Amino acid sequence: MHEIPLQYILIVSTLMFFIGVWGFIVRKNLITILMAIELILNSVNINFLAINRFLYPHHLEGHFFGLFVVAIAAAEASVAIAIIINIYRRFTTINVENVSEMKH
Amino acid sequence: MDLSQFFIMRHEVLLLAVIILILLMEIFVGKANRKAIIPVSIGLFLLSTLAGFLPAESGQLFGDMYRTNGLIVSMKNILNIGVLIVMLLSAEWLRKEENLDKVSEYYLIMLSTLVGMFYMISSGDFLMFYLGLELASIPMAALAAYDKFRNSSAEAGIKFIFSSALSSGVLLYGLSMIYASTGSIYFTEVAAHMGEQPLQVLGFIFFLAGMGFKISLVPFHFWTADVYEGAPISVTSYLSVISKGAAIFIFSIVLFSVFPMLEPLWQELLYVLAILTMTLANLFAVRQNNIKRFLAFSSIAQAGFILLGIMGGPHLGLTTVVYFILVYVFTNLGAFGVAISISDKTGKENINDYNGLYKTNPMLSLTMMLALFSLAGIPPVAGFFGKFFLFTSAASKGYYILVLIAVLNATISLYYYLRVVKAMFIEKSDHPIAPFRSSLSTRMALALCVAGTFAVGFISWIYEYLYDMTYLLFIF
Amino acid sequence: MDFLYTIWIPLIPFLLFLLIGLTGMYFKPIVSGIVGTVGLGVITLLSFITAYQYFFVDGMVDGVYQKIVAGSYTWLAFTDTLHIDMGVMLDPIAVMMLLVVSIVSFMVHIYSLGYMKGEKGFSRFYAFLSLFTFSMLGLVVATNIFQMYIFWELVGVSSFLLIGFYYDKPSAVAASKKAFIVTRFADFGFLVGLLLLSYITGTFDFKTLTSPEGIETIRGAGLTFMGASAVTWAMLLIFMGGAGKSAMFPLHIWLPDAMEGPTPVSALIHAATMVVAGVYLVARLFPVFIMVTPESLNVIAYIGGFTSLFAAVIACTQFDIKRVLAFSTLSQIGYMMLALGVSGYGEHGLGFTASMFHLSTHAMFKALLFLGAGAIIHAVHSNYMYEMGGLRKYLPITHLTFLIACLTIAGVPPLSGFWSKDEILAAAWHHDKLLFFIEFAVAGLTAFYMFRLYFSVFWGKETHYHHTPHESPLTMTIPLMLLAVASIFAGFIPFGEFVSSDGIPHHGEIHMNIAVPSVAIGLLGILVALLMYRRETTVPDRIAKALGGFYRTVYHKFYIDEVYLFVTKKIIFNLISRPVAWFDRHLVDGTMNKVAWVVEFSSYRTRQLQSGQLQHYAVFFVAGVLVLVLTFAYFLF
Amino acid sequence: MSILNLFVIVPVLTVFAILFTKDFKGARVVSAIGMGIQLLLAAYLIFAYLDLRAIGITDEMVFTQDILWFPMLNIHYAIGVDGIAVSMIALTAIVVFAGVFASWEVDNLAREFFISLILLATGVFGFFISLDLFTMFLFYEIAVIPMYLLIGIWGSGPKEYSAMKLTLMLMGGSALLLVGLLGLYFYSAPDGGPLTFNILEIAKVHIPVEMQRLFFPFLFVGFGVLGALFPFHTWSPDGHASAPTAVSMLHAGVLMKLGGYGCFRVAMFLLPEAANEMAWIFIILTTISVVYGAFGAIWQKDLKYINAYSSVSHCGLVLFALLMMNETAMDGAILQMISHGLMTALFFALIGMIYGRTHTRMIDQMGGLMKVIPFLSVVYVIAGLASLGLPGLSGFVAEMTIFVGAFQHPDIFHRAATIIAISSIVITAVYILRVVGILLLGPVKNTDYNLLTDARWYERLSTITLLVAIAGIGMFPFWLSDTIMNSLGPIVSRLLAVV
Repeated sequence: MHEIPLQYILIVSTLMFFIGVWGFIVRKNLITILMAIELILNSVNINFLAINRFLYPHHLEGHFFGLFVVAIAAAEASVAIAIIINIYRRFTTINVENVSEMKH
Repeated sequence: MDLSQFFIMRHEVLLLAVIILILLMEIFVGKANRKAIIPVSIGLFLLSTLAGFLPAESGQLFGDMYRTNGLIVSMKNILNIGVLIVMLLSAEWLRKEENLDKVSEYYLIMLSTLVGMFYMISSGDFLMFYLGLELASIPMAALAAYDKFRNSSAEAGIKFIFSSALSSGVLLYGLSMIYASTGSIYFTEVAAHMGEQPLQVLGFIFFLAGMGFKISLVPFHFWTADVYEGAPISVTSYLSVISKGAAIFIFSIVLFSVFPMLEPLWQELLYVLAILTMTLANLFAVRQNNIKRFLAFSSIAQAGFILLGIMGGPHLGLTTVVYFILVYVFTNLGAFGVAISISDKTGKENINDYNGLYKTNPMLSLTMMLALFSLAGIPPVAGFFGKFFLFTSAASKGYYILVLIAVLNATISLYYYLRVVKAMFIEKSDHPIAPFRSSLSTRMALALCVAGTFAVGFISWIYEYLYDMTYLLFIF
Repeated sequence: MDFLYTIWIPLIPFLLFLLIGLTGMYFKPIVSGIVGTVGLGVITLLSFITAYQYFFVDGMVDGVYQKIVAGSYTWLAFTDTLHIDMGVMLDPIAVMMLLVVSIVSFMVHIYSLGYMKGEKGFSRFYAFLSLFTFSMLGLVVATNIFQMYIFWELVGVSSFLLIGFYYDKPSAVAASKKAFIVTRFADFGFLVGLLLLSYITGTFDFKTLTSPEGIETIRGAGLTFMGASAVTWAMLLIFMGGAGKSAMFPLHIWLPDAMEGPTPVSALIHAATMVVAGVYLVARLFPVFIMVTPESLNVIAYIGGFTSLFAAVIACTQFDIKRVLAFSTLSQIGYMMLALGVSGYGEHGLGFTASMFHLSTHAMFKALLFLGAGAIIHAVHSNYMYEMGGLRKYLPITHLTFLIACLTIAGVPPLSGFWSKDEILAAAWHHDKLLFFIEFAVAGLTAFYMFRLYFSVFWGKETHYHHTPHESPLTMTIPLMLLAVASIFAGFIPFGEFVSSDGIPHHGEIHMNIAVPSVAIGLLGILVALLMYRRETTVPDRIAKALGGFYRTVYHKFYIDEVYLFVTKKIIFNLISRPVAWFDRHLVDGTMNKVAWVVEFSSYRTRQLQSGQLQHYAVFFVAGVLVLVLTFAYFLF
Repeated sequence: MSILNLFVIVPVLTVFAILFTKDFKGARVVSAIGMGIQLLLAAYLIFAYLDLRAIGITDEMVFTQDILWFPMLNIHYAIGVDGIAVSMIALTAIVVFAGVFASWEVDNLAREFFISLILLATGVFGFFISLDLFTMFLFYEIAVIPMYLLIGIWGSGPKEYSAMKLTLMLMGGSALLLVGLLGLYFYSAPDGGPLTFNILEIAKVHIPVEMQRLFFPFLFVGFGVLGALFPFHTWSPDGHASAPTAVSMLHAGVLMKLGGYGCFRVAMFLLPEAANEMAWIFIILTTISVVYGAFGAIWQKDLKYINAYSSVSHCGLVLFALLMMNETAMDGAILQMISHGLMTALFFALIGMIYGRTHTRMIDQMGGLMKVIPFLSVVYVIAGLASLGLPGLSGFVAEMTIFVGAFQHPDIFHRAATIIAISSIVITAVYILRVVGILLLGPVKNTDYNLLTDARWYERLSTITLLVAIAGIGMFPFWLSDTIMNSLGPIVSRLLAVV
C-alpha cells in the first residue's frame, strides 16, 4: 500500500501555517482571526503527528503533543471568545481595527 | 515512584492547595463576609511562600518531564515573593465595591497562572514547558480583561490573547521542527541531538521569537504597552514582573540546557535583539505620559538589559539574571506599588498628575524615587548592583561595544526616570494629589519593596548562593 | 659676623602689612600711619647697617665683592635641582637697591602722613605701602630667579592695588587694570623665559647661574629656534618681563595711566623703585647676558635708547605734570637700560656701573620731583600746568627743592644727575655712536621739558586760584628737603668702587670730552624753556601749530594707546572671546543639545510604530521572525 | 577597623540625624556639627598620615582595610589612602564644611537639602578612600545623582534643563567609565588568577597593549567629562549657573576633582602604555580647554558663567598637567585640584552671597560693591587674585609647579603646549580684573545697594575657612607638595617605566 510521503504532508502543514498567519494579519473579524489561529495550531499538530508517525514511530511524544495542543487550543478559544463577547458589548463591533483605543 | 516524591513538587502542590482553599471559600463564604477572603488568601499564600523556603532537594518526576533543583526553587521563591507583594498591593483595589464579587476569581486566575509558571520553570521537556506556558498565558488574558466595564481592559485582553496565541503558534511550529530533527521533546535528549542543521536552527529561531514575545523583546513586544495600559494596574504589575520574570527564567534555562550547541548563534541573535530592545524601548519610553505605559516600555528596556546578562554564560550569566530578577521584583513592584496606590485613591495614572507629589505625599514620592533610581541603576540601591553585574556578565564574553551601547541606553533611561522624579519633586502643581494614607497592606508591600531594594544589593551572599546553585542546574 | 638679621628687612614690612591690614580698621587711622612709618624707619636703619657691613666689613673677599646668601630655606621643591628657595642674597647691587628702596619708601611713608591725611582708607594705604615695600625688598634680595618672579608678581599686585587706591574713580580702576594686565602680559614672557632658562640650566639659583660654571652650562646648550639660540630666546623673554615692569616701548602704555594713583605712590612705585625692577633684573642676569648672548644686549640697548627718545619727545607736549614726570621716568629708565645694553664686562663694565648709579640717583631726584609735584597738587588741587603758575611765592620750600631736582635731572654739575648721566653717555660713546647721539639729544630734551614744567608751574602767569595755595605741612616738606640733599650729594659717591659688573672695584673718572657737550646741551634746553615759558608767551602755541600733525601725534602719545585699545577691545574681545563664547554655546553645547533633540525626535517617530492595531503588531512579529530567518539563511548559504 | 570608614559613616549618621530634626534650624545645626566632625577627622587624618610616614612606613597605601564583598566576582570593599587621597579628603572636608555654612539660610525643604548635600559628600569621600574600582564607581555614582535634585529643586534659572543636562552628561561619562572599568577587570589577571577590581592588584599586572589602547580613551574621557574636558564641558556652565550656592561650591570644588583624580589614579596608573601613547590627543584637547575656557570667560556677563568657564580653564590645566607624565607636573596637577577646589568654592560662595543681596548675577547691573559690602568684596578680590595666580595664594603654587614640571618635558611638543597653556595666566588676569573692576570698584551703581548689609557670621565663617586654606597652601606649600610628591612616586615610575 502506498503511503502519502512525509514531504506532502509537511507541505500541506506549512501551507496551513502560512495561511493561518496570513489570515491573522489580513482578516478583520475577530472570530475569523481566531479561526486563523486554529489553522496555525492545527498545522503544528499535523507536523507533530506526521513526524512522529514517519520518523520516530517507536515513541509517542508527537502524538501526545498534538493531543495537548488540541486541548489547549480549545481552552484558548474559549477564553478568547469570552473576551470577544465582552468586546462586542463594549465596542458593539468585533472588527479588529476598531479595537485600537490604545496606541503610541 | 512513591508518594513522597511528590514533595519535590512542594511549590506547585502547596499552591494548588491554596487555590483549592480559595475555591472553597468562594463557595462557602457569604456575601457579607467577602472582604474576609482577601486577608485569608494573602495569609494562605504567605504560608505557602514561607514553606517554599524550606530546604529543597533536586530531583525529577514523570520520566524527566518535571525537574527541580536549588536554582529552580530559588526562582520560584523569587516569584512567590513577587506575587505576595502584588497580592498585598492589590488588596485595596479588590476591596472596592465593584470588584468584591469577583475577588476570589482574581486570586484563582492569578495563582493558576503562577502554577503554570512554576511548571514551566520546572519543565524537563517541551510538552511540560508548553503546558506551563499556556497555563501561564491563557488565564492572564482573563486577568487583563478583568475590568469588564472598561473598554481598554477588554482591548488589553483581546490583544494579549491573540498575540499570545500567534506567538505560541510560531513557537510550536519551531518546536515541531526541533522535534523533527532530534526525535525527542525531552530537554536532555534534544540537547544531545542538537547540531547546527538548518532545520534545527530554523526551529530555534521560531522558538526564540515565541519566547521573545513573552519577554517582550523588540520587535515582538508591541502588545506589551497596550496590554499594560489597558489591564488593571495590579494586573499590569503582575504581568510586568512575575510573568516576565518566569519567562526569562525558563528562557535562560532552555538556552543553557537545550541549546548550548547553538550558543554562538544565539549570542549573535541576542546581541542584535538586546540592542534593538534597549534602544527602541527607550525611544518609546521617552515621551510617554501614562505611568503604566511608561513602566511598560521601561520594563521592555530592562528585558534588553537582561539579555546582556544571559550572554554571560550558564554560571555568571544565569546567576546575574536571576539576581537581577530578584532586584527587579522589588524595584519594579515598588514603582508599581506607588502607581497602584495613587490610582486606587485618585484614579490618576498620568505622570503629569504626579506634579508636586512630594509636597503632599512625601513617603510615596520617596519610594517611587528609590524604585526609579534602582531601575536606572543608581547606587546605593540594588538596581545598581543588578545592572553592574549584567554589564559585567556581558563584558566577560568581551562584548564591550554592546556594554557601551547598553550603558548609554541606561543613561537615556535615566532621562525618563528623572522625568518622573522631576514631576514629583520639582514641578509645581495647582491641583496636586491630595495627601492620603494608603491601606496597611499597601504600606506593608511598599515597605517590603523598599527594604528589598536596599538590602538585596548590599547582602552579597544572595548572589553567591545563586551562583553556587547554578552548578546544580545540570545535575538531576 | 653673618647677615642673618637681613631677613628681617623684607619680613618686617610683611608683618606690618598683616598687622595693619587685619587690625587697621579697629584703630584710628593715624596709628596705622605711624606704625608703618616707624617700621620703615627700622628697615632703613637696618639697610644702612647692612650696607656698611657689606661694603666696608664683610663683603669683600680677595678684592671681589661676593654674593652672600644670608639665609635661605626651601619653599617649594619641584625636582631635586629645581626648587624655589626663599632667602636673602646680598651683593653690591642688592645692597644698593636695599638702600634706595628703603630710603625712598621711608620718605614716602613720612610724606604720606601729611599728604594722605584725612583720606578715606588711610590705614589701607599704609597696609598696601607695607605690602609693596615687602615685595620690593623681597625682589631685591632674591636668591633665585623664581623668588624674584614671585616678588615680581607681588609688586605688580601692590602696584595694582595702589594705582586703584581711589577705587570709586573709574579712571583709576581702568588704569590699575591696564597696568596689571600689561605687566602681566610681560610677565608671561618672563615666566616662559625663566622656564626655558631653567630647562637649559637645571637651576633657578642666581649664584649658580652667574658663576663661571653656570655660564659654561648655558653656553653648552645647543638648542636653537628660529635662528637664535634657545638661550637668546630665554634671555629676551626674560627681558620682556623686565621691559613690561620698566615700561619699555612698546609695553610702556600703562605707566602714564598709572599716575591715577596717589602721588606718593607714583613717587615710590612708578618712579623710584618698582619701575626700575626691569633694569635690576637685567643687571642681575648681566653675566649671562654678556657672556652668552651679547646680541640680546644690543636689543636691550636699542629698546632702551628708543624708549628714552620717544618718551622725552612726548614729555615735551604733556600738560598734566604727573604725566610729564611719568614720561620723564620712561626716558630715564631708557637711559639705564641703554647703559646696561652698551656695557661690557669687568674692565669694560662702565655701562653697568653707570646704569646702577643712574638708577640710584634717579630714584632720589625723581622721588623728589614726584613728591614735589604732590605738594603742588596738594596746594592747587589740579594736575594741569595751565591751571598753575607763579607758585614760587606760595610754596617756597617746594619751589626750591623742585628746582634742585630739575637741575639734577638736567645734568647740571655738580648735582648727582650729572655724574651718572655722564658715565652713561661715556659708555654709549664707546659702544655705539648712534646710541650716543640719541642720548645726547635726549639730554637736551630732558632739560627742556623739565624746565618747561618748572617755569609753567612756578613762574609764568599767575592763575586765579580758588583759595590761596599754601605750603605743605612739615611731614611733607621734610622728605622733600632730605631728598634734595640726597640729590645734590649722591653724585659724589665713588660708585664704581662699590658696584661693578664683576664685583671688582673700578675707578670712575670724568670724561671731559663728553661732559662738556652734554652740560652744554642741557643748559641749552633750559635756556629754550626759559625763553618760552618764563613769561606767558604765544611761542609754544605757534610752534605747536607749526608742527601741526606731528605735534598732535606726539600729544596723543603716537596713538599707541589707541592701537592697544583696538587690539584688546576689537581683536581679543570681539574677535576671539565673543566667537569663542558663541562657539561654545551654539556649536559645542549645541551639539550636545542636538543629541538630545535627535533622541526626542526619533522617539516621536518611533512611537508612531505603535499604531494600536493588533494586526500591525502581528506583521512586525512575523517580519521579525522572517528577518531573523533570512539573516541566518544569508550567513548559512 | 580603619579610621577611613568614619569618612563614610559620619555623613551617613548625619543624614539619619537630620531625618530626626524638626525644622531647618535643627537640620543646619546637625549638618554643621556632622561636617565639623568630618573636618576634624580630616585634620586628624593628615597628622596620623604624616606620623605614619614619619616612622618610616613606605606602603603605597596606608590605613587600608579590605573586606571581601562579592566573593564570586572578587569584589572587595577595599579602602586606603596615600598622600594624594589624604589631601583630597582634606579639601573635601573643608569645602563641605564651608558649603554647609554657605547654605545656612536655605529654608525651602531644608532637611532634604542638607540630606542631599551630605549624601553627595558621602559619595565624594567614599570615592577618595576607595581602592577597589567597584566601590569607587559606586561612590562616584552616589556623588553624581543627588546633584540632580539639588539643582532641580533648589536651583535657579532654567534649573530643570541644567540639572537634566548635567546629570545626563555625567552619567554618559560614567557609561564610558563603566566599560573601561569592566575592561580593566577582565584583563586584571592575564595569568589566570582571580580577576580583581583592586587598583593595587591591577597595577601589578601588565594589560596587553592593544587592550590598553581600547580602554584608555573610555576611562580617560569618562573621568574627563567630570573634569570638564573640552568638548564635554558644556554641562558645567549651565549646571553651575543654575545650582544653589553650596552645590556649585561642592560641584566645582570637589566633584570635578573626582574626574582629575580618576584620570590619573585609574586611567593613567593602570594603563600606562596607552597613556603614554595617547597622551598627545588629550594634551591637545586640554590645551584647548585651558585657553578656550579662559577666552570663554572674558565675554560672559553672568558671574557664575564666568566662574564656570574659568573652572573649565583651570580644570583643563589639571588634566593637562597629568598628561605631562612627570612627578613635578603631576604634583602640580594635584595641587591645582586642591587649589582650584578651594578657590572656586570660595568664588561660588561669594557669588551666592552677593546674589542673595543684589538678586542679580549680571555684572553690568552691579557696580561699586566695595563701598557697600567691603568684607565680601575684599574676599572676592583675594579669591580673584588667587585665581590669577598671585604668589602667596594657592593658585600660584599649583600653576607654577605645573608649568615648571611640564616645561621639563624633553619633547618640544609638550613644551610648546605648555607655553600656550601659560598664556592663560594673562587671559585669566583679563577676565578676573574685568569682573573686579566692574563689579566691585567704581561708583555704586544702584542706590538701593547702599542699604545692603555686609557678611553675616556664618558667611564670614564659610569664606574665612576657605581663605585660610588658600593662603595657608599659598604661603607654606612645601609640606603639601612634598606629601603629594612622595605618593606620586609609584605612579610616575609606572608611567615612565613603559616609555
